[in-house]
Amino acid sequence: MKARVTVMPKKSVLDPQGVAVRDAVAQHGLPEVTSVRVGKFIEVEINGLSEADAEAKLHEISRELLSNPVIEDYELHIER
Amino acid sequence: MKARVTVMPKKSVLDPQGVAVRDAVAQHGLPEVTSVRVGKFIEVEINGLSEADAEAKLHEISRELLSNPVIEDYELHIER
Amino acid sequence: MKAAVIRFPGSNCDQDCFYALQQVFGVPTDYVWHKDTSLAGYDLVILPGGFSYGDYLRCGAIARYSPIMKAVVDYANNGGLLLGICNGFQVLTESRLLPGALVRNRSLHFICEHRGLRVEATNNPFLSVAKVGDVLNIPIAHGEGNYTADEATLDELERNGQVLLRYSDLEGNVSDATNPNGSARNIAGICNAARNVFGLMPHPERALESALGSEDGKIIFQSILNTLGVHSVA
Amino acid sequence: MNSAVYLPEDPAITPEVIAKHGITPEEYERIQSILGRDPNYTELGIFSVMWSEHCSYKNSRPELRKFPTTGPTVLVKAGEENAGVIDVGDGWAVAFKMESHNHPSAIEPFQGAATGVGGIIRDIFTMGARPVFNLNSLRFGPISSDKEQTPDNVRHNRRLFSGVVSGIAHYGNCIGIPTVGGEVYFDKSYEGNPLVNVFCLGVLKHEEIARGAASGIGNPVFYVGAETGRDGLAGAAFASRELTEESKEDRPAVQVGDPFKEKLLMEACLELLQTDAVAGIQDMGAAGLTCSTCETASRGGTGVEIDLEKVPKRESNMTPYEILLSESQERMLIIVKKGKEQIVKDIFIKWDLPHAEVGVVNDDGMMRVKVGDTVVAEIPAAKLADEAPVYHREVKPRPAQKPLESIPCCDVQLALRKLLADPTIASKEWVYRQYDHMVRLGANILPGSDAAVFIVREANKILAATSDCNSTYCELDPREGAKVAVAEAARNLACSGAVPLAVTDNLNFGNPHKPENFWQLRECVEGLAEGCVAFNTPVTGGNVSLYNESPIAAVDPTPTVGMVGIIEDPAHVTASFFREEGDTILLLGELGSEMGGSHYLKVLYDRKEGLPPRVDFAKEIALHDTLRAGIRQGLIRSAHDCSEGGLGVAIAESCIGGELTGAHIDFGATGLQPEVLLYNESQTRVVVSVKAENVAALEQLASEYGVPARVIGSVGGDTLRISADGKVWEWEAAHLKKVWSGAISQCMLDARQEF
Ligand SMILES: Nc1ncnc2c1ncn2[C@@H]1O[C@H](COP(=O)(O)OP(=O)(O)O)[C@@H](O)[C@H]1O
Ligand SMILES: [Mg+2]
Repeated sequence: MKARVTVMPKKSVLDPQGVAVRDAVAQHGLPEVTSVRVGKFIEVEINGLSEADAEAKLHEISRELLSNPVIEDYELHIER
Repeated sequence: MKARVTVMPKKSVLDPQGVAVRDAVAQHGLPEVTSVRVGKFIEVEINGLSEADAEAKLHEISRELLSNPVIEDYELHIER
Repeated sequence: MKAAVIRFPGSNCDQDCFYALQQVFGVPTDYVWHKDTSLAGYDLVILPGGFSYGDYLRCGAIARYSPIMKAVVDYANNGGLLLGICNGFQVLTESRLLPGALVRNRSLHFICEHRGLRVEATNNPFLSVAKVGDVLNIPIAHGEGNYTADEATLDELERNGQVLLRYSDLEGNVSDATNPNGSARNIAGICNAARNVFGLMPHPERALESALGSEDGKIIFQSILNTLGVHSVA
Repeated sequence: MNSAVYLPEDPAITPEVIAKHGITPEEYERIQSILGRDPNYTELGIFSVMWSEHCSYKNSRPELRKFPTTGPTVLVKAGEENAGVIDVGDGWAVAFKMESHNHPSAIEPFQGAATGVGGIIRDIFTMGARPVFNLNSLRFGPISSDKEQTPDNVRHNRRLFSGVVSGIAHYGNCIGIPTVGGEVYFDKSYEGNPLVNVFCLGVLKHEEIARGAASGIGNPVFYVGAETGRDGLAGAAFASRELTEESKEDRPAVQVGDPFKEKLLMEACLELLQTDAVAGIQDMGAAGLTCSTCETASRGGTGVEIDLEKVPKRESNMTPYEILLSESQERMLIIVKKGKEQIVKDIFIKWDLPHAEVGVVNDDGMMRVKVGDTVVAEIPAAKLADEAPVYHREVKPRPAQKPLESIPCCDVQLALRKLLADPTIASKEWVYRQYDHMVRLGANILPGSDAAVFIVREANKILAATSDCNSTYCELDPREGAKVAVAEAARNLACSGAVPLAVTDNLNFGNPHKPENFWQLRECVEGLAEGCVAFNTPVTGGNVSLYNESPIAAVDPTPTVGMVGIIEDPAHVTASFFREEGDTILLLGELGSEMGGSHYLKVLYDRKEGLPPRVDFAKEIALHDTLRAGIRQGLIRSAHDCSEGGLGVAIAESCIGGELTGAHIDFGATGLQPEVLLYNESQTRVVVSVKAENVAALEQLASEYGVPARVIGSVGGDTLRISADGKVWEWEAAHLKKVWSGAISQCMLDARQEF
């Protein structure tokens, strides 16, 4: 089983990487860019666990380990 | 217009971060995890450019700026 | 008294902190391994700088779940003096022992250099021998020391006198130009509401002798020892 | 016994396959005679990496024999082990070495530089030494552009520069070893082929020296550290070829460094070496498992047998060829004393590191590789490791440079600003600010002075270290240029108050098959050797990197010198910046007049020509002795040598490098053209500052050593004011500082960053 977790900086939180990348993108021939946010993309493979069990566990892990709720939001997708 | 770029370490390339996170996930009550890979997720917002123009430009930027083709692959999704 | 320096895999200022306590201040000090589970008998615990678990995922995020951290949290909740330096500060915010978070420096570069730090509050065990407005010259060395928290949290920190150090110039002026990393309100170090947990990005253990460019780090160690009623040799 | 099997899935050994491995027909015959049969594919791969220049020094070995390698302080000689070891007194010793990662950095600057740092650190802790500081010597194509539009090549150079610096910072900072000094040069000759030379120094007690020999028949062989993947397959062979457009295409998987793992590996190995469980230890660097097994066996006069099934692997279905030639990072081979296996296991479990018993030491002299019961390679270890072919390459001298006829006149005022803004001369703060140079509580003199000065706490010693090489001089006259490199390194140490101990070097040259390139190599080696004899600094080791060619031409010959010295007393530690208003400024040495190869000609006129400055070692040593005596007697408060940009730049740097100050300089009547006076690069000159009351004493001291000393001015004011021969020039000190300290960051504003 495969899961994908996207972790993004919260809208309200400063994202220094996003700012730097936006400036670089604008310089790189795309001045029309208005905003960039940089987060993480985490692919997790799991073996030998029911989907229901895995999903609950993965939410917990995404919340407690993979993201920091003070500054980040996460989204979990389970590949079926 | 919104674009999403996922940048992942190539399969053959060592992903030390993925290994460290896999171990942490296993410790965190999910010993069934077999592999983790960690990449970047980049959200780009663009204003006032036709989709066709943007797409070509975004591919170029993804290849040259957002990813390092020697060790990473990227995927570009344009939100319509 | 007895002090503990926690060693996570990837800690790299552990030996420096040990040297500071044991050699410079004559404080009996132990290393405590991250797989240990007890901190009984210690009067001061330091979470040292470095790259715990390679700083993978987020700085301090994996260390937070080391076996020793349960003991660290209990120790702090029981009022024990806890000092987190650099990566140690990051572990403290990840563990929610301190509010806010530390993100990438706005330049995206690692920065290593001496910096002025204005003392903002002294009614705590960590700066008791300083005066408000004093400027300490202490080096920083980090890539992710950009302190961030929501406005309400920041206001509360200010109100409670939990902001202990701000980046300034050597005259004590605080401005965007004296902010090395983009930290909210130039914050370099904060303590918890109970004032027994202190996290800071600068490295006081690197500023203990003139041969290294500054002795101002002694203020912090001396304050802690005074609080504990220890008369040190330094 | 000739029993290695030919695996059906392996490619057949055709002349093309042999050539693709960089093996000549003659070398192939040699392989056949060593084996008494044809090699199989795996064995061919093994020979190809072991006999690459990178591992065997087959082209450079005869030259390297010219270096002085012995001396009363040498505990482990060059070539004997992974790094030389030098006595520093009181039972303590240091191990240090320099290594290049030029080609990997050209392809992937961040990881290339990072893994270079990882490699040199492993070399040091393999010796049983705890690494305490790093240096780095970096060379790139130009990063500044006058035009509005930055040309692509400049953009690319910036990207390489930025990536390399980030990579070094990433690895060194994470592992917690301070990077305390180095050098950065920018020159067209490095376009497309940057040089990345990294240096590490470690400290140990005499009795802690660890050996890389597989001794003790029956002792188990352990593999510890990261799992093996298909990383950098045959990187050693890759490093021994020219970079071409295709090399980007046929790149194997780039090695990715994991400083976190290396930190654990280092701590675990140093902890293990404190026990008596280890018979031999060897890092897996270039050519990985292959090189470490056959070298340990060769050094031990034994054989080693390993089973690839037991090797920890990251990927599935790896062939023996791939496992043996992989250059995955952060791995070590340990020969364990029989019966002490549990000690090893316990320590590696404690540090959460992969480890496995993969083989055994035997007495038949063979490197035997098995997969289960099948023998997949069987080669006499000593012959493989030590009987690589040796080539005496053809040399062809290049025509000597002509002396310069005249020196163009310029706006002297503007020239100093231009020189200070040239990235090669400008402040390197942009670089070293990204390096943690303060961890381990040793940075006594921070980066920015002539040499790094470092307090080694465990040994209670103060060391000074520097890396130097003016490759423009080497291009114009390789022998003289190399001599200057050694002299400058020794001078930088003397300015800091140190006595030089020993040298490590990194020879970066072009393709050795081109006779002119090989001539440069030979001349440089002989020049270095002469210098090392003169300063009594044996060469303890180093590295050779050939085939440094861009599509256009070979890089300028670059024999980088890393020199380490010792300072006896903390009171003798001296920096290169003026310290106090009113201090008197003296020049020790002549006014000089040599303009060949000068930065003045290069920066202002884009000319790289003329005869580079000559160094007279006797005069140089007299100068260094004067400096050290003056420092010991408490006379000298700052000392800065004249190098690129000459006296003008040296004086300016002394004003602006530390606490900002001005200076008033009056040379009186010199009879020299102003450009020559201020910007000539004659050697053997140092600008010092002293308290006014000590001037006479220093002059007296200098005259005892036969060193010219002249008072040229005093420290103070807001401007640098220089007068000579009735002319006066004046610069605002703060402005010079701004120009000098901002030059590199200005160039790098729009460079791509690692994020
Ligand atoms: N790559 C680098 N890393 C760290 N420090 C550096 C680097 N390059 C230069 N420096 C520091 O900047 C200072 C000036 O270097 P350089 O101009 O090469 O000095 P010099 O000409 O006296 O040898 C030195 O202290 C040196 O250690
Ligand atoms: Mg110098």
